[in-house]
Amino acid sequence: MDAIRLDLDGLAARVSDGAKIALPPDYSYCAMALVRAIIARNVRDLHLVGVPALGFQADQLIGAGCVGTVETAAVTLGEFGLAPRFSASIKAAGIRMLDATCPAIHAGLQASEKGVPFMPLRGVIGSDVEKRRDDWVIGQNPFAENDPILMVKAIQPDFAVFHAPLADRFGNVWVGVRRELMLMAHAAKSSLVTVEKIVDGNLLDDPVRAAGTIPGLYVGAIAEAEQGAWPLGIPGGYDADQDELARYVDMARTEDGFAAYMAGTKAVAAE
Amino acid sequence: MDAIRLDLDGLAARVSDGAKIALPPDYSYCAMALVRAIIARNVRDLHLVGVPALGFQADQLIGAGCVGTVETAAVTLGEFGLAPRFSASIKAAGIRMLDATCPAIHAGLQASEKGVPFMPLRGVIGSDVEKRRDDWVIGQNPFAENDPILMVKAIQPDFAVFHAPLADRFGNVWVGVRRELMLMAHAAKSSLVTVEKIVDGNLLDDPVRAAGTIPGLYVGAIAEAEQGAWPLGIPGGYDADQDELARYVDMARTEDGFAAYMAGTKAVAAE
Amino acid sequence: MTTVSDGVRAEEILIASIADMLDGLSHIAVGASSPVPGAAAMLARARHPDRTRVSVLGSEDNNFFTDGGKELFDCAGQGRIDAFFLGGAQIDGQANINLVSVGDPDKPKVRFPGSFGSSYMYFTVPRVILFRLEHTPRTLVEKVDFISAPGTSEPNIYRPGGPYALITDRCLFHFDREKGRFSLASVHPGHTVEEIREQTGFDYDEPADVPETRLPDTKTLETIRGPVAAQIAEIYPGFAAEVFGIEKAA
Amino acid sequence: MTTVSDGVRAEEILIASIADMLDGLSHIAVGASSPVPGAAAMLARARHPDRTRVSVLGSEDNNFFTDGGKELFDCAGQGRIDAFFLGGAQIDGQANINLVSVGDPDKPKVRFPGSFGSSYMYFTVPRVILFRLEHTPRTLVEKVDFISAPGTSEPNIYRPGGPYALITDRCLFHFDREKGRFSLASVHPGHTVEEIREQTGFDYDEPADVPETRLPDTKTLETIRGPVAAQIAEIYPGFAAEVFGIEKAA
Repeated sequence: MDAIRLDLDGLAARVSDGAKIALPPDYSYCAMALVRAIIARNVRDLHLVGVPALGFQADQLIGAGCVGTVETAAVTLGEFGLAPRFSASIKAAGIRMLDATCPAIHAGLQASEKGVPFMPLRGVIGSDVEKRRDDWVIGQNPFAENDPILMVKAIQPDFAVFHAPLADRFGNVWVGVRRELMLMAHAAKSSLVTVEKIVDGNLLDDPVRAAGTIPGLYVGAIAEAEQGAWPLGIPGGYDADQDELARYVDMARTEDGFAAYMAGTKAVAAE
Repeated sequence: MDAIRLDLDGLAARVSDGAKIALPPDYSYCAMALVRAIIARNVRDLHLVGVPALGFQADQLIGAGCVGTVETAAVTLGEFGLAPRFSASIKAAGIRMLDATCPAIHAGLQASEKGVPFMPLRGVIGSDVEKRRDDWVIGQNPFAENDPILMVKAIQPDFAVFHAPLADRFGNVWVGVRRELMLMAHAAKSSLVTVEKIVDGNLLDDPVRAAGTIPGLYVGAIAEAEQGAWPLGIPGGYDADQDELARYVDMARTEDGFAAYMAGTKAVAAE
Repeated sequence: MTTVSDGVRAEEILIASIADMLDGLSHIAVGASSPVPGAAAMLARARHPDRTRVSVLGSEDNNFFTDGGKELFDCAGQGRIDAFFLGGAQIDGQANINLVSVGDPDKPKVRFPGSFGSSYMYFTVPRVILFRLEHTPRTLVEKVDFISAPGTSEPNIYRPGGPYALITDRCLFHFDREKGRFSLASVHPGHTVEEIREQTGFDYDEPADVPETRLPDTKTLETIRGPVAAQIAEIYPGFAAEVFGIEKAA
Repeated sequence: MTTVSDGVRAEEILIASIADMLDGLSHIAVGASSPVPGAAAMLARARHPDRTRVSVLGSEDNNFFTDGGKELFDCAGQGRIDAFFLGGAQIDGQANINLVSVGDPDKPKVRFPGSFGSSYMYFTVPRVILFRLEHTPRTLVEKVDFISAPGTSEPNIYRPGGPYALITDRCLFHFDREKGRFSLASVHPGHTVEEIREQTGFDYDEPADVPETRLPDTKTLETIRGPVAAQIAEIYPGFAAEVFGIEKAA
């Protein structure tokens, strides 16, 4: 079955107000171009799920006022330090923050992947991360006496939103060892994916390539977006644009600077 | 770190009486040559875990008297029909049978993979499969009222035992889309793996190859065994030897015939 | 099975009848050793190539899973599989199925391979079609000796899936989940309502008028004998050779 | 940090001290942005190349995971990771760590990135070494404002892992899990016991004689400056350039 192929705006149009979207961390495959298209549509009240951490994508979505809730193990710009629009928004209590820990995010997605309402997870008990989550429960290991264990509620995103190096016309998407993207795709109701290149053959026909490929079954729509992760890089592809990222971090220190940056990037993208 | 490289007998020597070993189904990558080496050592009281079903490997191990317990969703020789030594043994109540269902086996292994004592699973409730398993519990979904759900106890094999097309000298093993082998390797305390060929480079250096590769961390020891799945085949490699499989099924109808078959195969292997 | 009427084979009637029950679904999964359901799924796909996916376990051309043995079951748990097929050494009037053993399970008279994924798929896949080519009182029993998967569950049990129909070499039953009973829906050409009653070990509902199972129309027959036969030959070469007289392509 | 004595840099003392705590372990995992612990892990591996594995998140040469972001945590849950490193914007005397915020978490004065995997790794990895280069009463506090991961747990809580030591730019503390307290183990060259007491916001045990942290021996220094520096340059080029004056290979 052929995939639904759209352009960036077409993909972005699928994300309605209030949608829960899962995003990968900066060192994975981030659909930055799609994030800019979502911002351009003035979407509101998104629930971001960091798998397991968030970076530039989240900072820009938050700065643009698109976000209502952030559920993640961390928001960081890595060597560029704290995420400025996230930090400002938290201090102003402008977003609802659901602090998590990496394996709890993975566990919540695995629960949805398996079609079960929760997933047990060791650790976490007694932390403020656990105490402040109304949607987690401390249960009992039924196979032992007096052995409390965390039950993480299933996380089912409306959309997994990510970038990848390669897709084929059937919507099969190659992600290689970045299997968190496959977990996101399995767990989400649907996936919106940008790729560097859409090829004509079937990626699943090559048994070596197939092992790192998400079947089109899970993919709602794809768009070709060359350099779609820019200014981030993609592992095994191009490097991050350090100057551009530094320029963002510098300008995003203020709300006005952030707006100017985004307007400029929009202008560049429209050229 | 270099892998521990042994010959078939060396690998087989690691499997001691009473060990719990996970085995893949016939259509995956089965270490038939290693199974023959285990049989030759007269190992006793093995606990076989079919991931999720068993075939020729189990029938031969059972016929040779190596098996105490069989935990699996099925034992079948596919188009060759019922497994003769398994059937005979069951009728004689010669083995302890733990009937399961495919996703419960996967769930039990996933629990060990995650280091949690159990995994929830939908379905199964009300079946005799569930009623006859003392090691499963029906619990409650903590996020709903009156929503019973099966809790499958973690399955931690002592060894995952399987074959694969390729390993490197670091013990990284390529299994492609046969990810149940990776799940087995993650869940087991250690993996004993035979491969068609051990190459010198590092399989993880190729990002396409890496996506289907089990890291050496999980692999206790490897042995090169060309045609190591024979008389079964390996997907993408050689086909099953239909004549040999038919010969087995025919001879294994009786205990004497089975013994004669195994003695002959041993003689062939020793040549 | 052989030609039953107008040059139509019994298998072709079954394939067409099953395909009608799969019409327009998004994703149909087929287990191992199921050539007739497999062909029916392919016929359904041929009718809606832009809407219907088929995955066949054990097929190279029709299996797109890349996350190991668990993916089929995860996929069902996610609600991404609309139809699946199950058989049974025994099937009873409450649609309980037995894939394990006859007699005391601890010392059975006959032991079958085992329950496979039935105990789970029967709960999670909305449209499970039971398929059994031996329709006798020995296979369609009043009460199965071992419940691999129950036909119905208490109302508090999470169960988006369950039995939808039972098709045999003699007839088609529908299953009413509310009543927990089969009802005779149609009798295949060459068989009779009386024969069905005699050859069925369980009680079932029977309307005053039971239609004959429809013969496939010309277009359907062309599709079955053309693209479907070619596709099925990849997975079940023996079946394709016997029924359609074609060989698997090299 | 600069040269402290005999041409040995402070970082080298830290690397050697940490490596001593990792000696002979099977698998040491290092999180992102941890050049000193990363180098220490590589030194430990250089000493036992046939026994010690190192995985460094974000490294291409030292990361063998192939099951996505969850594998590190699954691996820890399986008991396959022996040592890990955690930091903290705040660390308190019970070894609670705070990676989230200062002040009321709902309206914090300062917000940090978040807890990452700490809430889990602290429970599952037997030897967690806390690493904090700013040793002041602002960072080593009596009570953290937010517990990302608690230093100790009730006896009924499953916890094979936990804090083992805390190393700072001034000293090394050991952690006693029974008592739930740190004790001063050694003071780095150029620092004093009195200074430590003054700069530490929490109470801790202090033996009558506190030794000076040992300088790395010649062989250790050679290993650090040779193979370890070259390996660390792949992951932390800035650090390698600054401390060892070497550039990442192209």
